[in-house]
Amino acid sequence: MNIFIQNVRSTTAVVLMIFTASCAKPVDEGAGQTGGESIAVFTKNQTNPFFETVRLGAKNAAKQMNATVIQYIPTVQDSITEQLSEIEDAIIKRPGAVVFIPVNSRAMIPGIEKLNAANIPVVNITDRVLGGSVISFMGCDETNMALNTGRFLLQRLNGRGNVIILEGVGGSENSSNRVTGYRKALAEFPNVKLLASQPANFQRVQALQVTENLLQSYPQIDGILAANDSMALGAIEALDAARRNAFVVGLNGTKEAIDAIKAGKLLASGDCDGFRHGCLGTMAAVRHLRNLPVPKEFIFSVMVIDNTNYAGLDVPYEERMCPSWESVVKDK
Amino acid sequence: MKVDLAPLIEMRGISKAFPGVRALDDVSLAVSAGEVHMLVGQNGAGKSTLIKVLCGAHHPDRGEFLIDGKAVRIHSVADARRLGIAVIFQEFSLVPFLNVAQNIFLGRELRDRRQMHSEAARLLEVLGVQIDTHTLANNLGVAQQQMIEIAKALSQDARILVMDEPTAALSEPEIVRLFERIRKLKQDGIAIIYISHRLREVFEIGDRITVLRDGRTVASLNPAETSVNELVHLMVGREVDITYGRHFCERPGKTLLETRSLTAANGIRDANIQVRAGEIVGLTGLVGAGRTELVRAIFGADPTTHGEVLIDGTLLTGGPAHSVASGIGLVPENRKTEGLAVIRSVHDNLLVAGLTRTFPNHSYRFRKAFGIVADLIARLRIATPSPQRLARFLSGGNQQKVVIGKWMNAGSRFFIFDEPTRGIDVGSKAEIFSLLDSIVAQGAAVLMISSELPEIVSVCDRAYVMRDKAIAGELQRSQLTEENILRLAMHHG
Amino acid sequence: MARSLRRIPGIAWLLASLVIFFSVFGTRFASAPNLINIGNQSSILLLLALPMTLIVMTEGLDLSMGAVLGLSGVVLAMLLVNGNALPVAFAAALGVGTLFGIANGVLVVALGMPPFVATLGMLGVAQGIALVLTDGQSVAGIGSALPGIYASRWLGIPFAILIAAAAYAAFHFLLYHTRIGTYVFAIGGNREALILAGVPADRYHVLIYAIGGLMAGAGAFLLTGRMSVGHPTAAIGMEFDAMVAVIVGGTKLARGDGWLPGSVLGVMTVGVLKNGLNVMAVPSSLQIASIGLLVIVALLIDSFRGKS
Amino acid sequence: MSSLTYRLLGVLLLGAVLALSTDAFLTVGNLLNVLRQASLIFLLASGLTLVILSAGLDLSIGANLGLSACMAAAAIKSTGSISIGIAAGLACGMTIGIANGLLITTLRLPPFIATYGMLWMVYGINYWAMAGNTIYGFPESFREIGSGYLLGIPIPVLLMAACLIVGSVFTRYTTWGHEIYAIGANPEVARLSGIPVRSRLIMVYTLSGVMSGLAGIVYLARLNSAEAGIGEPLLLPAIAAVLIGGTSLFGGVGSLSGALVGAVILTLVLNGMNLLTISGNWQPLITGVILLLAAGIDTAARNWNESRA
Repeated sequence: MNIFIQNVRSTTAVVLMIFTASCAKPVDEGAGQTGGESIAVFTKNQTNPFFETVRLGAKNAAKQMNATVIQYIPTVQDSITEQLSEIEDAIIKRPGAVVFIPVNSRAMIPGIEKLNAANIPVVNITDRVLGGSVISFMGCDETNMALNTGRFLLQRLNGRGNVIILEGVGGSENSSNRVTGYRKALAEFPNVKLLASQPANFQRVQALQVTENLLQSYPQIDGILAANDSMALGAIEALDAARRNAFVVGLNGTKEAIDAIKAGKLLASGDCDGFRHGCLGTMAAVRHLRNLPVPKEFIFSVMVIDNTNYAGLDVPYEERMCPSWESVVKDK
Repeated sequence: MKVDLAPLIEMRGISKAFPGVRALDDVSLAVSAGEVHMLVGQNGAGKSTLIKVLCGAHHPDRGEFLIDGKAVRIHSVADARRLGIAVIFQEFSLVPFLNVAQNIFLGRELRDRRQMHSEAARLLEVLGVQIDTHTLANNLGVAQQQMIEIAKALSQDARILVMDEPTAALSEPEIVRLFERIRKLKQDGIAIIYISHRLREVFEIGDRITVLRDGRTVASLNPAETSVNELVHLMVGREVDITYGRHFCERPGKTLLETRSLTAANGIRDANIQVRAGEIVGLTGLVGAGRTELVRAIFGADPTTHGEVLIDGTLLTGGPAHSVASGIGLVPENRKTEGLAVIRSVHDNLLVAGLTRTFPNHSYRFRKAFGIVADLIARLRIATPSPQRLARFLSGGNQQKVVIGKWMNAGSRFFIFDEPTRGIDVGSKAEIFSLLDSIVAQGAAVLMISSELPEIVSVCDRAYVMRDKAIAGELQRSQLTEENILRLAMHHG
Repeated sequence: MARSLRRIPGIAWLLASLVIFFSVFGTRFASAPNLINIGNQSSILLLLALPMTLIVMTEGLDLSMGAVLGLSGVVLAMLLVNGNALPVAFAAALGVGTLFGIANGVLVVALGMPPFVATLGMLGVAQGIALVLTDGQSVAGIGSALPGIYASRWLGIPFAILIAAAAYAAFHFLLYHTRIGTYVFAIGGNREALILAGVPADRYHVLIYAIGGLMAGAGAFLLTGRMSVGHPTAAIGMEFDAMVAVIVGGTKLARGDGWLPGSVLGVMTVGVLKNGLNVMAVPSSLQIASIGLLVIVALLIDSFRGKS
Repeated sequence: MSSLTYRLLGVLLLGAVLALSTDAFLTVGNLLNVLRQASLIFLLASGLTLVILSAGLDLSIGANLGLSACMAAAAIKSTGSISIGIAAGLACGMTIGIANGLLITTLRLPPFIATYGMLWMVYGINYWAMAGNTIYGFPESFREIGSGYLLGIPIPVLLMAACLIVGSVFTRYTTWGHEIYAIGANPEVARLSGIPVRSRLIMVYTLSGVMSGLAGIVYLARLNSAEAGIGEPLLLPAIAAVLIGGTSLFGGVGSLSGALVGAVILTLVLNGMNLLTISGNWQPLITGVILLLAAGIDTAARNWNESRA
């Protein structure tokens, strides 16, 4: 995978794009007409691979339905102020519709309201915005995702042993939902002891260090429940270095996680598939513009990826294709 | 006219101690209206402290102030001002990015700006300087800044005016004008306390002289009844020969420095000078004539646009690094900002210029370093408790010696001294000059800038006089008199 | 001021050429609503950049502004949630900000700590308190009063822009028409002189940092209104943007050599760049790179002008 | 009492508190663990120390670490050769360092701005190059650099020790080191004393870049993966480590051992908070207070010396 070369090309393309932007693309007012709709896709950052899969899904869906996507990503990751500004800037460009992942489910309400005021339809995916009006929310129940994944690990422990939880950024909705899910799972297994629940901010290096430290204070750790895959993989590095063993689970089902599962290092990763979020979200947006029905709310099925079922997902995202709308949306 | 009323201001039994030092010990001073009272003494004698106490910047431990015979309390600069005490400080107290008017009225801003500017303009008029009051202090020359300082003090309509080395940065004509102004102030009944290292001035405008030594008043004399030698004796506490008599260099050696029509970005035009081994060559002229600029160009500190500098026959290129490597040493005027790093130790400062020469293979060997430093401290008689002492705690004279030592260690053969005795007391001056003497005696050469013509005349073998950033002329030993220098330095017609 | 004329170009040319470039190549960049966007988005940064200019002029800097803004915002929101009146909550926010400003000032002026260290430490303190108070959660339910005010307009001009304009006017007057301003130049340019002029320089020096904190509190008012929640880390990093705006604006870190209008240009340039690149839908990664480029180019222009 | 002694006392104090509050702390395993965690920060901080000694600043070290790690990763992946990967990482760090040096000396930009601009540019490049991807999975022999042991001591710790020794020798026992101190204390004096200031500054920023590159490689080896954003969280800790270590931002005063002490203190805080399971929300507060204490002690000590002089 020689990313560098490949991107030199893609970027020269982008640069050219900037300078040819002068011949401004036809202003696409969206609704009614079929084809050429422009969809603005908002994601949280460019560091977390999950959002890259969302963006790829969106691109893929748009290609299928011959619409165009414009990606909006804060330059400072998860920056509230920047995402607000980007909404304002997007409104100027008047995209046909917006596919939106909020960096913060409350602070982004004014943003959604701005979009409403500008009559730009919004499909809210992945994390729910707790206000404003959207044509559809398509995400997954993160608590549920964590619950199932946690359950899976605890069953492997035969309901007994010591575990630790690696939390994400203190107070972020994702983190708290996922941790809640894990704790629910633990509640079902009274004989499993929760030794510690420490934040590692969704970051690999911090997960590594936190795990190293906890390994020092607890001679026996049987399971590690990480609130995302990066942290899970960090924890695994710590275990390897300390020559210790424990079951580790993460969340998001990233490519790297799947490889780790294949290699037998990671026990499982709970997933509701960012790629599908991107696909379906974009499809919903386009369908809405084409006056096709769109569910007010759609919750993706959660899948716990382990060494028995990763096969289907083990393809590079570049090669994956969006599932057809019907194939997914019917089974709800 | 001599005035003999009750003193306008009187300081009685002032004592001030800083941790470790007794700066002032029972000092008394009385100045009557219309009197110019000269305050002399070596650096560290307590002059500046006395001033700081008088203007309220320091609080005395003991002692009292009387004005018009009435006891007054001076607890803050504001108090002093209210009592009509104004000070012209030695180190400039101008703010670079405020304009002339704002600087003159700093701390006493007037409501109406226009009035502030017209006031300022009037004050400058009186001093006979034409400066637009809207110019930023940043764009003023040293002499102009000094004039602003004076205007600042006068603007306070003070009854007591303190001048700390007011002429340090001025050239002859400006000094003349300042003295006229001072005589005028005397007639207005202002009491003036005047600090100076220039004994000539002491006798020229002094009505009374008080000598401080080690924080004590050692004498208060009438100029008519004393002599330069007596004064110096009182100041130093030992006999010092202030004519710096040196056996001048009969037959100089080969040419060490030569500039060929040197022209530089800093304004120097077509300068040709030569300095030969064994010579002390003076470089003088009015302030702003371009003396410092010339030596900076020679040293490569400022880029040259045309012409060349040869040291010992080899062409200089590549800035200070190359100059130092080929044996030039620059002892700059601004010791504390260009001469030595005040936050570093004497040890480090002495070695900094000679590092690569002392340790050719780049490995710093402490034993060798200690040896060299100890030797330099001894040879130069640098007064410091330890080589590790930070340079900023040394007296001006000793700091100057450190700078000189730095170049000795760097193996310099051609020394440039820019105002080597600026702000240095008489005792140390003599020492500095004997150092110069021993330097040239060992076959090196010296180019010395000085505004104090007596120094040039009594120390130098030859002298170049500058005017308008160019060499105005050269004076041989035989022609070297203050009159000749001034004739070349001044504008004709 | 003759010198401001000399100074204008560097950043102004850059701003002008960016505006021209985007107007030509970016669809609807030059539209009124978009220009209003830029104003809106720049207003909070300007509130920080103005006091930062004064602080930089005194050869200091304040790295804690962003964190303090965050903390003030959290306090503001919490008080509103607990049903306090807006004026009360706002006063408290200003109070918190000013308190930290004074703390910075005391550390720097009285204890003589390097500003970078002192304010970096205070950054940690402010951010820490904000996180502990909120457990990192955003503080919601502040009611509609504050967001309402933020959304309000006067003669079609949004509240934030009006505040920013008022703030600039106030600072311009403060710096160029009052003693305090004169003393700001003096503290950076020649502290000794100021003291010998009988002015309590330390008090004014602390005051300058206090003003910095105060403005962080004011910024919290706008930011909270904009987000309609308080958030502990929402403003982290803003202090760096403010520093950059000030320095590319032509204020030097030495000798009290400052120029207030330059800071406005600096803020606007950053705003125009980010907005324009968004309007042109330039990928985020290239936006990041171009911000870096902007900073360096802006200073290069000046340094070349300086040489000539 | 030198400023370093205060800090060592601080470390002991912190250690004592932790040792009393949890018996998990005072174990060889944990102490080595603390050192290994400190190593990453120290590698960054050591280069930065040189820069700050010369009265400069390098805000690009974090971004530099990120790009260098990704470069090394990409190189290893595409060539399969570890040595090429390491070379690529170091070269990348070095290039960025040189670029900083040139911006600051030749173009005379203030270090704060030049390196801040560089920070953004490096991030930008890294983000489009990585396009949200992660490069992971490296040969065991490479990962040894991060997670391996030699004579029972973690290899990163050995690396740290090596850098400390080499660096201290460089700063104390070579003329270059003394020249850097001289430049930091007063650049004009240094220039007028014939020190080639420009080339020394370029050297300093280059070294800082190389150290960031090295840190990037160690990071890569430890985490067995590289993403674009990894350097971001490391900048402020590195700066804090240098400052807590007593190196003065005004230049000319400080030492590498100080940076080590600083890094260890920061790591101890994190370690202790995990051992005592204190919420991570307290971390910035604690770090900030420690920084202020360290600086406070120095200024207090300095003022005291002044008054005695």
